[in-house]
Amino acid sequence: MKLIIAIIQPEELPAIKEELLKHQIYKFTITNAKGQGKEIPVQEVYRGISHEITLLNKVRLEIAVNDEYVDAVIDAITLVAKHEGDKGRGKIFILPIEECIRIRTGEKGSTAIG
Amino acid sequence: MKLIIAIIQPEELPAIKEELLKHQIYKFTITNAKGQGKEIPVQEVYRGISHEITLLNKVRLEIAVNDEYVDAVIDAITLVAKHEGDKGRGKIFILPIEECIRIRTGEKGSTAIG
Amino acid sequence: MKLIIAIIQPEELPAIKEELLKHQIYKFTITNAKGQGKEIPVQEVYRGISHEITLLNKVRLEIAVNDEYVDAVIDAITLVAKHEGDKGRGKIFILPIEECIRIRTGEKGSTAIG
Amino acid sequence: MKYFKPIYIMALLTGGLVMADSSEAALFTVNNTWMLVSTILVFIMHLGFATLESGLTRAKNTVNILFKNVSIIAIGLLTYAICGFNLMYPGEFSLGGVFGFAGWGISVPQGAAGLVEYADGAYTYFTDFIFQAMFAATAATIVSGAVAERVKLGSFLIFSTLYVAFIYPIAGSWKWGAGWLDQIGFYDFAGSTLVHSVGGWAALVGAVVLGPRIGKYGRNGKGTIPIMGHSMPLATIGVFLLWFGWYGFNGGSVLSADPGPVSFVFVTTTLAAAAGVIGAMTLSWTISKKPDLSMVLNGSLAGLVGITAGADVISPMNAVIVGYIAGLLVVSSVMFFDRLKIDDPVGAVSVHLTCGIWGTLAVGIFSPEHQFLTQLIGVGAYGLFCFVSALGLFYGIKTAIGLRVSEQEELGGLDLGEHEMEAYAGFQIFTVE
Amino acid sequence: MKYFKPIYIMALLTGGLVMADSSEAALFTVNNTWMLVSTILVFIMHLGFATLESGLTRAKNTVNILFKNVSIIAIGLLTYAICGFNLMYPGEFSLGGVFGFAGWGISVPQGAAGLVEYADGAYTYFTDFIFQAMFAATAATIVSGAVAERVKLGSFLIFSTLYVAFIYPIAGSWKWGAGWLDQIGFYDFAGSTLVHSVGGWAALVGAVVLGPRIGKYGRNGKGTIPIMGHSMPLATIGVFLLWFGWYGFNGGSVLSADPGPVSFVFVTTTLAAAAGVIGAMTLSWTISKKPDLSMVLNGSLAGLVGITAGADVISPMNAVIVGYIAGLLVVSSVMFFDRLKIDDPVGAVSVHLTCGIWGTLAVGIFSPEHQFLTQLIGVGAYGLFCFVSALGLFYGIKTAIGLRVSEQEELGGLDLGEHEMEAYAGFQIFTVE
Amino acid sequence: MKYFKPIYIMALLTGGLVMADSSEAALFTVNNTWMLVSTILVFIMHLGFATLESGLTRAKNTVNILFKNVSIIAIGLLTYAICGFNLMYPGEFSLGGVFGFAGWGISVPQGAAGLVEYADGAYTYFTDFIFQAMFAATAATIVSGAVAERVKLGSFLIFSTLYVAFIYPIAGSWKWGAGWLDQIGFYDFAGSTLVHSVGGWAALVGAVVLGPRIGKYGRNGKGTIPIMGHSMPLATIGVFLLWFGWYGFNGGSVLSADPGPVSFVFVTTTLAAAAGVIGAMTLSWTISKKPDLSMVLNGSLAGLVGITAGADVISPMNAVIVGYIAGLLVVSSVMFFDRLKIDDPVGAVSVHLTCGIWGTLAVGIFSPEHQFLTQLIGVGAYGLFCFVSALGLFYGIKTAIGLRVSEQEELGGLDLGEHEMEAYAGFQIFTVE
Ligand SMILES: Nc1ncnc2c1ncn2[C@@H]1O[C@H](COP(=O)(O)OP(=O)(O)O)[C@@H](O)[C@H]1O
Ligand SMILES: Nc1ncnc2c1ncn2[C@@H]1O[C@H](COP(=O)(O)OP(=O)(O)O)[C@@H](O)[C@H]1O
Ligand SMILES: Nc1ncnc2c1ncn2[C@@H]1O[C@H](COP(=O)(O)OP(=O)(O)O)[C@@H](O)[C@H]1O
Repeated sequence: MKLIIAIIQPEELPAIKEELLKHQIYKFTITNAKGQGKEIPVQEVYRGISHEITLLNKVRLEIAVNDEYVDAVIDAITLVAKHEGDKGRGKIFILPIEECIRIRTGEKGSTAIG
Repeated sequence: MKLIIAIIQPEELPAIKEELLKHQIYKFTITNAKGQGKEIPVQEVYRGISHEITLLNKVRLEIAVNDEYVDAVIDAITLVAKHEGDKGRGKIFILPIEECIRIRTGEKGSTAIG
Repeated sequence: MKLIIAIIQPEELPAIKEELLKHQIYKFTITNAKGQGKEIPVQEVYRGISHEITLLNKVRLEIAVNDEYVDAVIDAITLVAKHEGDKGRGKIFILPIEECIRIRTGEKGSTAIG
Repeated sequence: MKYFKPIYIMALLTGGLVMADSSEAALFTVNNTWMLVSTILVFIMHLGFATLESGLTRAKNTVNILFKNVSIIAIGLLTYAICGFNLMYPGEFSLGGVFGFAGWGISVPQGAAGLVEYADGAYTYFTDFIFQAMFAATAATIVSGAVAERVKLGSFLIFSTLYVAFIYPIAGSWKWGAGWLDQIGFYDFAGSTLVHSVGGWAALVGAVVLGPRIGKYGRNGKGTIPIMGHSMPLATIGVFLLWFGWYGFNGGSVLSADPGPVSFVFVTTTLAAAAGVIGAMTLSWTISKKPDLSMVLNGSLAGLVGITAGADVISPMNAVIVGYIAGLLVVSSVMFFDRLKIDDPVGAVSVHLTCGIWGTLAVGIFSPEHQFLTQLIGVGAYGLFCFVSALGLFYGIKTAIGLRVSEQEELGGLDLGEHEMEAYAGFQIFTVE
Repeated sequence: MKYFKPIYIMALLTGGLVMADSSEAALFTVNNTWMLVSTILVFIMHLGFATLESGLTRAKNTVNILFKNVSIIAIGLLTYAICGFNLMYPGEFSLGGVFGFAGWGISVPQGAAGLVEYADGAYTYFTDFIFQAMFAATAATIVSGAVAERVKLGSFLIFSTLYVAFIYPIAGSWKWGAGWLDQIGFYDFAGSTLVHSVGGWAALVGAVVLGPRIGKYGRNGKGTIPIMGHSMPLATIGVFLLWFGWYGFNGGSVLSADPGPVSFVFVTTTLAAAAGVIGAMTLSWTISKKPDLSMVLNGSLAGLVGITAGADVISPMNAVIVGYIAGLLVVSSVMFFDRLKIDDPVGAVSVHLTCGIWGTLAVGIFSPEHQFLTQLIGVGAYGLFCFVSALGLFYGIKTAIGLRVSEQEELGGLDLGEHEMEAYAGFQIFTVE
Repeated sequence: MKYFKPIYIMALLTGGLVMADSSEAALFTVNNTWMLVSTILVFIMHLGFATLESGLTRAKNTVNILFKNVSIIAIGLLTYAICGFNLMYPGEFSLGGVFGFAGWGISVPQGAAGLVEYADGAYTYFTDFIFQAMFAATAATIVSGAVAERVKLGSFLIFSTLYVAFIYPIAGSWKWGAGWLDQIGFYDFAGSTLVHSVGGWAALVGAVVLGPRIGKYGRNGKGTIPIMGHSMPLATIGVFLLWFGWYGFNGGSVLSADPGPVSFVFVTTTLAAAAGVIGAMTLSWTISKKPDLSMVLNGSLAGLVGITAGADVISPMNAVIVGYIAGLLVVSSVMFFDRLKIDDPVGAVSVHLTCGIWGTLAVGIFSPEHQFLTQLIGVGAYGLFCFVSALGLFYGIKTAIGLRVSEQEELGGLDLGEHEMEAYAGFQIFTVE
């Protein structure tokens, strides 16, 4: 089992959700995040002072899947979010999960994940 | 050392906190999350349009513990949050931690975790 | 590759950012978190009732790095955030990353991380 | 020269405006204009209540509170037109100073009778109606704060409709309608008792019947836990708007623009409000060691409610004392009701009932023309009538359709439960604790 | 005795104030004072619009909406001083009741001519100008809500400037300026058509020309998806302030403080607003099964817009009917335009155009002195003129510099795109869905 | 006919109201009523300040700012009753036009003397007091914005109390109390200098003595970093309410309802505010390339402060120029003070001091009856007096109990530090950067 953590652009979430659904993946958790990377910084102006904001709004997507689904998730995300030449589209990290428990039933392991 | 990530219902946090305390576990970190799972979607109505919201409010609980505490945490959470028959009670994921550092002292390893 | 998760005090982020930059580390993701630990609880007063708040504001910093950078990150964070004697300065957890993908290019592995 | 829009009905209405001389017309016009300005000021108090109440409660119940406040004013105005006005000012009582009814609907006296003669050249029939109508909805709005975050929307709307359509005007007729309390010399200038306590009693009954919000008085008996309001700016906006509107509430209750009394009332009202702030500040700062904004906000309202009964008969200096004591009282009262485990999220009972009683009694203390005992009788009579009525209504509704939302709905918030809507779409709000 | 600040120009201005007797002076003064109070009330409606519109849209576009609202009032006031006032009240028409222009700038009639004689002792030239100027900006503000969240700032400001400087006053002159519609007996007391529909038509054209916001009518034809406003408290503040200001809008349109008509207008206005709330509540609760705050808020505005044309000629009882129907209409209209996939984020078209038309026609139904047909002609004439003008302006601007922001800017929000600023710095706001 | 509530003291008060004829009574009544309406309008400016200041600062300091604003008005009103009024309008000066004191407390002149004769039939003693009292607190409130987010609550309250109780009224007596500056012909209609600059000087001194907020002028000299306000809607509400209240501030300063001057003042005030918006918009848009809402908001206030000194003596056309220049000035001034590393979170110094000086001098430029040099002397005299007084007070308090909160408290926010409370409980707010 793997935990896939993807840092994506907020506006791409709806499309990614749709893409994931095509692979029968519809369970996930998101949090609101801010990220700093190589993206072009946003300019902000306030009271005559202009300022570069490098911490930009991101969505942090967490999907726990059984191993055979990992590629599908990666494909779905990259398909939507890939824009040639545009920096700052985000990253995906794959982490190992040792155990997964469905809270409702106490059920464990690979069947509990979905 | 393990990192226990639990996605729970927001209103269950106070009870879970109390249960964890019984096992002497009182250090944790939470973030505000939204999750999509198999739970009954919430209906929203706005200006004559009714709409199903599938991304529901969740709390993401992170608890780093030494291996011997893992079961206690799982038990505490499932005890409180388990409701027979009700979908969408959340998941627990157990991930391996390779190292843990107490920032204040620089102390490392299993004693730093608590 | 490792995922470094650090729970820090919000006000220390700017200094930590500067310190990390000295080691050429400038890509990271943060989320707003609340943590409970051994820190002195904050007192709150509202309508004649005084109350202890134990869930305090924290920032959750996530930095994915190649193995050789791990120590630099730990050093940068502890350098800034270390205050002798003051409880509740936070923790750092190191988790293994199995794979990393740059969404924009689909590039994988250790070069994708930076 | 600019062109004037013809106003047909105007001719009809002003047809009656034949006065001894035009200077009487001028005085009539300015009196009437001031009453209308006061009407607008009382109107905006409803926004004050809406923002104060939503600011002092949680974000998950905001839509519900706003909805209640918008509905109540509409219901209050319409029912007052249907029967309230004629219950409150029946002209003649059919039941010896206790109950009278002048008929359904608003009936315009024809010609001069409805205009200049109606109130000795102070204002027209329409002005009288609309000024009084704005007051009516206030009583129900006061209740809304005390029962917030747990009452069923439908049940509350039914309660409000009945309370504002019948209880408030009947009670009001005893004094302002020239009923029995007026006859024995009871005095309540602008409504410390007739408006604020009448609302406050129902608020108290509502809070008791409903019981406290989940978590307020501790899980496992862990003591009282504060449930913070979600927006102090909203609460502050509310208090300033209420204070602002109070100049119409009290100033308009002079029932003319007579310079002496109106300006006098402005001074007493202002100083009492200011003293209420200081009173609440000193006591809450002393007790809690920290200056509590929510208490100071309540303090100014306390001062205002306190001076309302005697704004025209209490000297400026004494108004400061009345306001200061009201400020102390509201803080003590909030803590007292918390000790009794009566959960009143916005302090409505403490502000409107406690200080309403205080203000009414203060007239007996600080005004030589009035008697403490008569004031006490009035307070008691209103207390009894309102308490019993509110209890009857709340229990009736509870039995018939239930009063309180389910535990799950309360935890998730009434906005989703009752309205399937969020007050702050997009904002991240932590719903734990 | 206190010292008075000398006011030099006062002598100059009041030099003309030689009246038959001082009682005329008193009546003049109270009339003028009421008109000025009404001016202030109309002014605060602009804050009402600003808060309503920003409350009903998303947090990422808030700075943009506030900026537009602050700019529009400034532009509206200045252009009205430059040419609007003299286009709207030309005195004589150069083009048979359709177009007239009394010259650039505001020109103060000297002495008594600009004061007491100016309007038969009802108000001064300056009062006339400032009261009318406050109305002018309203029309443009109405548009702002309908085109929100996707229109380019610069393009919108150009449109507003032209619309408020030329179209609104020319259209207004047909009736209030004593033009052709006035001559055939068309009636519009305070502007259901002249202000609200004039704004509403441009709002409709703007919404159509711009097209819907991304995501409103479903990706892949998934049906209509609600885009929730980000702050119901802000929206509620807006509605209460609009209602509050409406007492000046309608009450001031009596153009004097005459007690009969002004108090009559207060009653009809209030009851229509209250009935609008109930109308919208009943219909939306029935249809959606849940009580929708945003609809109820629109309902009160619907009632207000509906009664505006006939507030002085429709009886209180009929005002309730007019308001109630307006409340039903606004809910139906919002759903109707959604079905047509015309995206109006705040319901400006439904409130101001639909109910503006209804209110104008209602005069023909409920007032015996007015004819339905004449009212219909007026509605049609304004519709044609405004529709064509707005279409011309919007297309002209679209061709010249474009109307709509880029898709990326729309997704990221106009606050960052147009202003490089955030409305709620520090707050966590989810920008997904 | 409805029943009237008896108002006992009224008889007492109006006992003196024996006038030549009733038309004088009518004029007296309308004048007095307008002054009272103006009083209410000035009152609501305090909500304007509260919302503007909290909107332009960070969420973590909101409770603190609101608390200060609620306290200041209470303190201001009470100290004005205790000594301010009698310091400002001493009647006779004991120290040649510089200092006079008419005794403690407010003393009601008996009968007609306190009513009709008090101000030649323009308003009563009570009206005079309450109108002036509302002005008093303004000066202290201005300071509150400039020292926000770092000043200790207690220290600020002590400063405000002393400043508003003594410095403001003594300074005011020089002109409005008929003191030496009045005698040499200095002119300040409604207080560009007497209110706004007096507050502005203390704001400047406070900002300098306290030093900038942590992080404002860059860690490691990284240049100026904007610290964004947390709520643009709140700031916008504040500006509209201030503009709204300004009609009472300027309109009421006519000290009667005289139609000519009051309507004239409405026109100049309105046009200057609108021009201020355009002025700030053009300059800030040019400099920053993006339209900055916070600057435009300040622009309207700049126009208002600018016209305040000469609202009755500057023609409408020139009022546009005065307002426009004020709009340019406020933007330049904000940037200028940032260059000097004087940190003024809300731009209080730029709005109230810079534009207050400009407005006062503008009287010397645009009004033929007044001399530039006299105006300059006035500006200088007030500057010196206020600067020195404020410096003395701030240093005294700094020495005695300290002025600034600890670094840790500043980082964590004054809401937790000074009040142990949050302004937005439940909301997720990022406290980094
Ligand atoms: N090593 C990393 N650790 C944590 N977050 C990262 C890392 N690299 C990128 N991110 C996240 O991804 C976002 C985009 O990253 P960036 O490297 O600029 O994209 P790209 O690779 O397309 O240039 C960042 O804002 C940050 O939130
Ligand atoms: N595979 C997963 N990856 C990430 N989050 C998940 C996953 N499965 C469930 N969740 C989280 O848990 C919540 C409840 O999950 P769900 O599967 O509906 O519960 P149940 O198993 O009780 O039916 C979801 O809203 C989501 O936040
Ligand atoms: N075992 C843990 N699991 C998750 N979060 C933790 C853990 N220990 C500490 N934290 C986080 O770190 C913060 C500070 O921890 P604490 O243990 O009080 O610090 P210290 O070790 O300096 O006393 C807590 O508020 C919490 O957010």
